[in-house]
Amino acid sequence: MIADKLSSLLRDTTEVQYDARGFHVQYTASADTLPQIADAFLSENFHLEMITCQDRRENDDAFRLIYQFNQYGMPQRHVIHADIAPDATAPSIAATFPAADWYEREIFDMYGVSFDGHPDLKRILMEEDYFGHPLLKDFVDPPNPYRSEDDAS
Amino acid sequence: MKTDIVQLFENPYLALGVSIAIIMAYLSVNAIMLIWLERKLSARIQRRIGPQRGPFGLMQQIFDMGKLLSKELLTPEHANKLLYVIAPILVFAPVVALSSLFPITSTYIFHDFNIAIVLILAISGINVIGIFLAGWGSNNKYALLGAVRSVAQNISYEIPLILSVIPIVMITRTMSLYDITLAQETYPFILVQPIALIIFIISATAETNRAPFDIPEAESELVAGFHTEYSGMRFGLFFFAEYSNMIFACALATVLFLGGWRGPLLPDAVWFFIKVYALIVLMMWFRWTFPRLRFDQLMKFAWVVLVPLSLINLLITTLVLKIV
Amino acid sequence: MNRFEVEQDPKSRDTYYLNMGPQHPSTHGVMRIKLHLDGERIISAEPIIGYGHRAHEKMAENRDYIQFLPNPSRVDYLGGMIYNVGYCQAVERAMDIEVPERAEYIRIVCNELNRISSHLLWLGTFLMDLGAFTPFLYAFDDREKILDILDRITGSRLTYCYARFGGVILDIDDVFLDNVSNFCTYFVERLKEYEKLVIGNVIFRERTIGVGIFAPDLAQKYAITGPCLRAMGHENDVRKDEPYGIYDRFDFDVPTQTEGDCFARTLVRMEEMRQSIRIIEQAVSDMPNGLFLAARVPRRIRPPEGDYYFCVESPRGSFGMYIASDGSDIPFRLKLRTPSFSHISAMPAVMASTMLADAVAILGSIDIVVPEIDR
Amino acid sequence: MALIKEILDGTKTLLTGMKVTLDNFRKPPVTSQYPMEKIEMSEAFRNVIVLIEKEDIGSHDCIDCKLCERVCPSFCIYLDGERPEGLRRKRSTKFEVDFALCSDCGLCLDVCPTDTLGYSKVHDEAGYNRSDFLYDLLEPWADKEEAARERLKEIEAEQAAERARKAAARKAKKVRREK
Repeated sequence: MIADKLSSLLRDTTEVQYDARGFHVQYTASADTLPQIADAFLSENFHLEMITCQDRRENDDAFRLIYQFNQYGMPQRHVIHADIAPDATAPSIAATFPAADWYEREIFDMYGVSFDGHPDLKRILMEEDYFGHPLLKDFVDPPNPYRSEDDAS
Repeated sequence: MKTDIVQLFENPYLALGVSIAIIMAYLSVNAIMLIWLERKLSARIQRRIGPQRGPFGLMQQIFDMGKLLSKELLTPEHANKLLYVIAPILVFAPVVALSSLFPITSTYIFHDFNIAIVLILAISGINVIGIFLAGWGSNNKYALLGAVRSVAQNISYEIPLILSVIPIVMITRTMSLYDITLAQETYPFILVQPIALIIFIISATAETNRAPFDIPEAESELVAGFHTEYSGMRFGLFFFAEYSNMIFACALATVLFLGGWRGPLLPDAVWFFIKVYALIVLMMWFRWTFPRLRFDQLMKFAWVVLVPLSLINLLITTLVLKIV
Repeated sequence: MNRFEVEQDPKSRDTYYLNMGPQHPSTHGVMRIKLHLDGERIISAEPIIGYGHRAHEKMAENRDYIQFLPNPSRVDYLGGMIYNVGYCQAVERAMDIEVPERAEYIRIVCNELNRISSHLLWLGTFLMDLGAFTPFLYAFDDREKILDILDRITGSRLTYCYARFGGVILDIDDVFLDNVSNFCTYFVERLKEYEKLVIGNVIFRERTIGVGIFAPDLAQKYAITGPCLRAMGHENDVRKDEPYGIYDRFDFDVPTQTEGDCFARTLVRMEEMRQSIRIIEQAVSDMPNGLFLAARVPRRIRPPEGDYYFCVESPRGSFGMYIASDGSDIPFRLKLRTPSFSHISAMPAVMASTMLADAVAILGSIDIVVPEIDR
Repeated sequence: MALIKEILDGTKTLLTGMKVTLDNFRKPPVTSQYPMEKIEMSEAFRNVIVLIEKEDIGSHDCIDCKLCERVCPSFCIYLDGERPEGLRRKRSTKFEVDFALCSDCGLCLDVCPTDTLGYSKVHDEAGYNRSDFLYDLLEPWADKEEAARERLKEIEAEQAAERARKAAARKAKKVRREK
């Protein structure tokens, strides 16, 4: 069972109401145990549905990484929250789940969170010489250099 | 009784000039009309209306020609200028050169040549060089890929094409197109050589780079293949060459298998062109029905299916001729 | 060096890179694939995305839940209705808004019509990638019929903004129902024609059978969903597994194939269109009377604090919306989990050691929509 | 032998395909000749929003509540208004829509309290500049504004009278109950 394997790695296990929330269990984990967690999910035939991130620097002074695992057939969504300090790096799980490769690149692109051990960490959606991280809460949209004054409406 | 048009003139250069003028004029008009036909036909197959400018949309082609002629001739910066410029001409020239050999009527022909078939098969191979030069000279990876594909394809399909012509030569014991037509007095050779005709049509479709064998210019893979970088009238020449090649291949099939000008009631030339254009419509019909083959499947088809099949056909023909 | 690179003789220098895209006829939009080629054979492929990034997720953080309504259908312009309805359903579940029966049925009909139209466009463009131009126009002709039907009630033809929290914006009438039933009868016949023209065709089979096989372990590694997954033998459909809306009331099958190649994906999608017709027919015959928009919808949409995840079966796979609410009008974080993103991230593993022409066929068969990848 | 069978089967499928295209060849075209023949837009067709005439007023009934301006996801509605002399309600003096930004979502129609917003049925707009799509929705109503305001005064007077009568009735009722 997945719960047994994870019990040593996770804290704050919360069974959530699936009908209202759309996922089944929510955990909090520390970021450095993520590779072990990923291994545990891989061995139980789960797939990585998505990784995303929240900019919680204002409230908790941390970025919250959100990993969501699911399995085919009988849906069983496990959501793992891992907070990391704004200047820290998280371990990459791309070796276990290749799907994480692009999600981690996207988080790097959008939030500036770096992942240790990622095979090729570079921007994915923004161009490579872009300067900011657009999904940060304090991101300011720069003026578009390609749009002239009289064109703007 | 036949009369060579060439012999009507005393001066051979004048004869040459007049012949080329007539052929060029015909091929240009023909290409325009075939483009119109193809567009109208595809439109009807796809339940569209197609070109509509002028009566039956005929003016559309004239305007398109005007557009092509008025466009700037661009040459890519790092292209090999010489090859880039002569390539379209090399593709178009063989067709013009060879069109004079076809006996369109029983009375007047341009010139009856006693080894016409050898000449045709030899010279029509030149346009491969033109296509390759186009791909190589334009210094573009897509164009180069198209050129490479084209060379491999054209050389492969030349073999079944030739092998399907040989049985006719064996039966008639002549290489003159006029004499081959004469030999089909009682019945056209489609009745004795149906497999050869099918092989010929398939190979000819491949030789003219038309769908489903249009991999050298496969637009979903190679953008436009070997003529990606061409613009204006240079592109127009490739376009002309495609349709001229089509009519050339279909005319050859008509002479070899369908009895050339022979037919009841109507004049000779009319029968000849009816047969030619019927074959062309068939080729267009192929194009607007089938997906494209992959490059390796195309080669496999030539070497595994067509070549053995045409060899078997040749063998059977030989045996039958020996016994009879 | 890419991880999926095929072993290559180090002495051989006869390889080259080819940029497929950003403007290429068969990348279906502005997407670029960097192909490392050895002649015609692909040594490695690296998709480069982001040319169509429109920052939908950032937009969501800058406007309230209602104002985000027009966005989901722009994320995937082919399945606009499904995304639009899906977003509404996600918020409705978070807010616990009751949706009237009639609205639910209307949504099902529109969803499935939209699914068919998306699959038709896929069929057309896929065949055009393979070099057949005529089926493309046939498919567009049929798609046009669906768009006309939907246009009558939604007022748009592509990027619908028809669903609202608690129902839909406009009621349907008998003419609409008649149109839908007529289309169903017509389309079942038409599908047979497609099968004769396309599925049976020997050239099509040659081009697709055994091409672009998704290896069995690929599903778990890359979270493949939708028709691509079903073509690999998993009987997995969000509409069956976690029936959202009222999908559990309808009787339909989940088509599966086992090979996982382009041909299997084609068969799965063709059968899916047939199943959609089945759902539509049931929904039309059971269409109840009543309200099309809930009478009481909260004026302020403020989901209780917490995370929400809602996924719908889009024509391409499982489309998930992750909403993190902090109890205010504006989502704290709205992540769109799009199926094409997962599928295209698996391309390096699928495309390695295929031919150039196969790359085009694979891209066509997985039915990518580039704005959906870039969001 | 297997090869020959394969070839024959393949040929058969090709011929079936050709028959399908031939069948379609015989059917009439399905395209419509767009610029030559106008296409009827559906009832629900959405284009730029317009102000709808209210019959009792003889003009639009925009009261400058700014709800549409606030709900617009594209922020493309610009409103301004004034309270005319002797009127309870406000009247808009500026109603501009930048159609270049509009996404036709219809949220403004949902929120409009007086239901005075509708869609234009014109479908073939074109322009050379972005500014060509900055529509002034009040322009068609400019000459009717005076009359509408007069009319509104009458309506509001009627309404006020109604309200007063009702209030009097309520009061009378209350007085009666108290008795």
